[in-house]
Amino acid sequence: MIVHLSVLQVIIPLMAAPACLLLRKRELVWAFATLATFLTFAVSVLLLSQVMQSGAISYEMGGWEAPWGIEYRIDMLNAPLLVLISGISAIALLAARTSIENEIPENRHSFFYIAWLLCMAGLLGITATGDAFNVFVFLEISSLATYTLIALGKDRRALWASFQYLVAGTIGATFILIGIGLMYVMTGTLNMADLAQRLPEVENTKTVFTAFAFFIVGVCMKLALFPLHLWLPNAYAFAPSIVTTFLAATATKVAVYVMIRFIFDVFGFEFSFTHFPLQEILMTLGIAGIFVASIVAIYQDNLKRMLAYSSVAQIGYLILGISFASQTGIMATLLHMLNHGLMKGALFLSMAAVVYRLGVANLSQMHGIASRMPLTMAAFLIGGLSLIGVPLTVGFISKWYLVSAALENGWWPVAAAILLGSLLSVIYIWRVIEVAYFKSVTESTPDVKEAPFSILIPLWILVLANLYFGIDTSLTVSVTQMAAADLFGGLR
Amino acid sequence: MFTAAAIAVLVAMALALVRAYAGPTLYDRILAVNVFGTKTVLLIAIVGFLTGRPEFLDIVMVYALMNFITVIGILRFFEYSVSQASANSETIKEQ
Amino acid sequence: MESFIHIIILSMLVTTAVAIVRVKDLFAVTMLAGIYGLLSASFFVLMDAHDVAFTEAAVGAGISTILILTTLSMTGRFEKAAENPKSNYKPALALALVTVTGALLIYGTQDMPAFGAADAPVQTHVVPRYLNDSATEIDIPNVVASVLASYRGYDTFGEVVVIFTAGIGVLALIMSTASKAPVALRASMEEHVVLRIVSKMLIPLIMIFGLYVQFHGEYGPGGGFQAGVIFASAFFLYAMLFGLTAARKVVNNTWIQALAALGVLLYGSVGVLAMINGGNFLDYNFLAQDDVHGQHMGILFVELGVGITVASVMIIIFFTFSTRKQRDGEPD
Amino acid sequence: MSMVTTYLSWALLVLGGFLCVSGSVGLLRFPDFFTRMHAASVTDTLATGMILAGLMLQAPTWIVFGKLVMILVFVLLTGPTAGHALAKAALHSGLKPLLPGKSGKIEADTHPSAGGV
Amino acid sequence: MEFLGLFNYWVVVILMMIGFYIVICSNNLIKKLIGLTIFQTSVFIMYISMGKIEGGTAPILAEGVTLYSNPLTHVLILTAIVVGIATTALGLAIVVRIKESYGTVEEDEIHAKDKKA
Repeated sequence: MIVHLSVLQVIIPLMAAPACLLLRKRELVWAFATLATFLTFAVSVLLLSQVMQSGAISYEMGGWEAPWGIEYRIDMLNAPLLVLISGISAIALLAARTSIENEIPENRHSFFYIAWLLCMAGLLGITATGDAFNVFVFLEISSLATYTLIALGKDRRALWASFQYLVAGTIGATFILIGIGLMYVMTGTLNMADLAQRLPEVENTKTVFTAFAFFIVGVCMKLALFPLHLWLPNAYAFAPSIVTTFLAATATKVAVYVMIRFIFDVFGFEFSFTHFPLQEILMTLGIAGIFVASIVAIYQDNLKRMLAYSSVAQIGYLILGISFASQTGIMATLLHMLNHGLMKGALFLSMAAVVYRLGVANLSQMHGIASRMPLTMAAFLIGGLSLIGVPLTVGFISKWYLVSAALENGWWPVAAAILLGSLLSVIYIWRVIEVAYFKSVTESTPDVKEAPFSILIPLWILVLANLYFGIDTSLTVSVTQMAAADLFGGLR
Repeated sequence: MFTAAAIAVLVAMALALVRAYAGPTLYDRILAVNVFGTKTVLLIAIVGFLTGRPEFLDIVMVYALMNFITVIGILRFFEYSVSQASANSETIKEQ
Repeated sequence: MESFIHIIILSMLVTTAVAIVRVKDLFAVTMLAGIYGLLSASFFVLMDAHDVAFTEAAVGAGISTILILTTLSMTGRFEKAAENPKSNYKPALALALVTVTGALLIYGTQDMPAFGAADAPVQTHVVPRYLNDSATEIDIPNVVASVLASYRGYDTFGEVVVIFTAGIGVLALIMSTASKAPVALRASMEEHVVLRIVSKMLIPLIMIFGLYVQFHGEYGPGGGFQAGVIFASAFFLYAMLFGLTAARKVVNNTWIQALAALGVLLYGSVGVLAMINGGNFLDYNFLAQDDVHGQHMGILFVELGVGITVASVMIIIFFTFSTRKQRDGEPD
Repeated sequence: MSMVTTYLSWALLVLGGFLCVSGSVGLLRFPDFFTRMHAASVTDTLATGMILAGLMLQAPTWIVFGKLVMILVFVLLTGPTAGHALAKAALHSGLKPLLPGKSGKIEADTHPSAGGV
Repeated sequence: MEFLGLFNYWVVVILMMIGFYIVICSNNLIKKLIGLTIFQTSVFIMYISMGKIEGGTAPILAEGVTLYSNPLTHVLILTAIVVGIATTALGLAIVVRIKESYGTVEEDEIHAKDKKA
């Protein structure tokens, strides 16, 4: 079975989903889904260790060799992301059973878990595949499941947010489809490795230029790059909290991964950055995204919405890392992808705990909440510190590499901008800390207990991960370093 | 000779399209859609002969089937939405 | 001659699309969209894509029209003109955006190989293998079916999961709660006696046709997806003419959901079975003693899985929408 | 294939094509729904029958012939049925045919609800 | 078919953009979804045109035929059509829920109600 690991980690959740529909009883479904997710997690960890030992793995679906059949390709770039997706999903599912009690009607629970599994399988499939069209298919699996998950939110605005996301997402996916089609018409192939070989022959054509533009715009729609981010804040704010935890930690990262894969591997460094003004575009949008979204975040009362805007800002950092077009820059982006997954996971999960007790996550109702829910708010505090980039947390590590990548290019203003962005995040995190810790309990503060252990334990697992990977950086740094070296090793 | 028939069918399709756009009543549109569907059936059958591979006529069957179902669907749901008020009272009675 | 038909159909497509922009009556828009589907399906026939035409006719002109109509009967018939003066800038802005996007695409088409060129990369790379070797490797005449079910079988697995996901989504969002049991969809078509009698005759024929499409897909256009849609459409017809209560007696909620799941599982199990027999996922060569036989078996079961899932999900979606409509009709 | 069947097939195709066009002209030019319906459905059935029969005569194999027969049967069953249902629904909804009015001129016997349909 | 050249693609681009325009511009959610369908269908038309080969026939192997159109684009679009209908169905389900909880399916009215809340 060891040779099948790369496909197993996608088909376990894919097949578990219909099996869940047969089980029907929601407790059973939850147990089964969690089991399947943990199994997937184990598989992806094994896969990562295998890739670290013996290099990239290629798996031919149906036994048909690459350009004719569909190929799965696991290398240093996507293996850690697979671990992140399945890991966050497994941890979040542990908390899901409690968290959705108050947010989703009981008779929808089974469907919720099935959609969750499908969403995870879709994300894993996008990450693992080496075929351009297969990306589109799995993108749609995860998107459809995501629309469902968001629309299950309690507030009616969740429906509207989900619809907006559906329209934006479908336009994005169709743009990606156009991009793939134009690539296909010039090369005659859909396999990424084969595309990478055949695209240079035609890279001076207008068609490939257009293909690239459409593909990138489509992906940017999915990853909510400023100014295409308009769907994201509402979607994250009104989705069930546990769904936001999962999506914020994984979905946009997968889109960033697709972007990196196509910019560096498929189209190649030279095309992307010399034939196409990608560097300027990405840098401008990245920095604009960081500032605009951070400033908007400061004025939010709904904390889920605030964190959603913070996510848009963090996407700005990721894109900024890509725009450096250097090995360190990419490494910083990859590192920040993983780290941001961990910290946003922790932050949103603590919000899920707050929502579980309070029903909402509005700052105006959280005066002195830290005395009522000390463990939850402590977790939020650590997550927030990590978001700011305080030493000993994961946030510090990725910001550090980001700044040093900027300095490596000699871009002082950009480095300053990154630090200024962090300052803005200090402001919005501090607002919460101030209200939760330093304001005395008022009458408007609901009388609540600490969150139940079924949420606290997963939450603290994530918090500890934040601290652990902030102190012992050997694993994450070495993996991302190797991935970045791979990307630039294949430099043409 | 297939060509002549194909052109005739195409002209008929174009005219039906105009009627479907112009209306004025919904029933005119439904009628136009129905005519359009039947003409498409003919067109595809003729094209099969024109291109020299007439063995794939199964598609024509699907066109005819879907045409029928669509017309019924439109009638069904249009009648429903027109008489929704009375429908409401009836549903209550049935309960 | 073909190019003449080609141009006429393209211009009719444009006309229809423009008409859709201009018409405000949503019922009319839906019908025009149905015409658009039929036209594009005819276009696909001209482009030799019989399988695609089959699917587009069934989906674009059939299923999606019916679903939109069902929704329309709940949400109202006319599109309102925006009253808010603020949104008046919208058309201009949209037009600008669309023009830019379109201009970029037109710019991009300039270096594309000419339409129908035989030496285009699309025709010379990857595809020759399918056309030349599938006869020996898979041995079924319909190359589309062999690429769909075997060479790119994994994409098709994804496709089945997509449709399953849509079913789950619809169920999760608008499944009526058990306490509000479905009331009879007002059997408004009672007065259409002729219609009911003719349809009663047709329904079994449609089902047989569905089965034919399912199992003939390896030799001609057709296959699991198309068969599933046709099969489901027979149920649509029944439910529309004889009311939901009658149709519910035929289709049990639990069973139809189980079938939807089983179709996906069947597809997956074929892949897993190949894995157990020592091959890769979905490697049908490992299903039987000799390769070609294994491929035949694999494709048969895989297409069956597609057919079952598609038919049951379509039925689930339609029934869920219709049941919701009744609930919607109730004064809450 | 003998000359007779070929000529017959051509004749059928041309006649069918003519009926197609004339029916559609009627659909476009006639004054109200019911006359349009008359023009469309009558020629529809006949034209379809003729063109399909014309094709049948040229069918290369029996399978193609059989499929054409089945299509013809299907269209003959569904076409008039749909037309009948449509006319009935239109009449029920209050749409009234144009009839010679008292003044001797043809005028629409408008029903209050007909305008809104 | 020479003179068709790129003309075919230009028409397809126009179709796509009409669909795209409907999506962005219309206020009614159902019309938005119909626009999405048209947008997607036009992309399908683009794909299928790419696979067409001059003088070729359907990729269903038969004796005496040597030139077939590209089957791969057909396979891709089959999958994409399924994705399209899945999206439409889910979108409609959300629209139904929006109608139930907002009482409207017009974008500006929904915005207005959200602002009030």
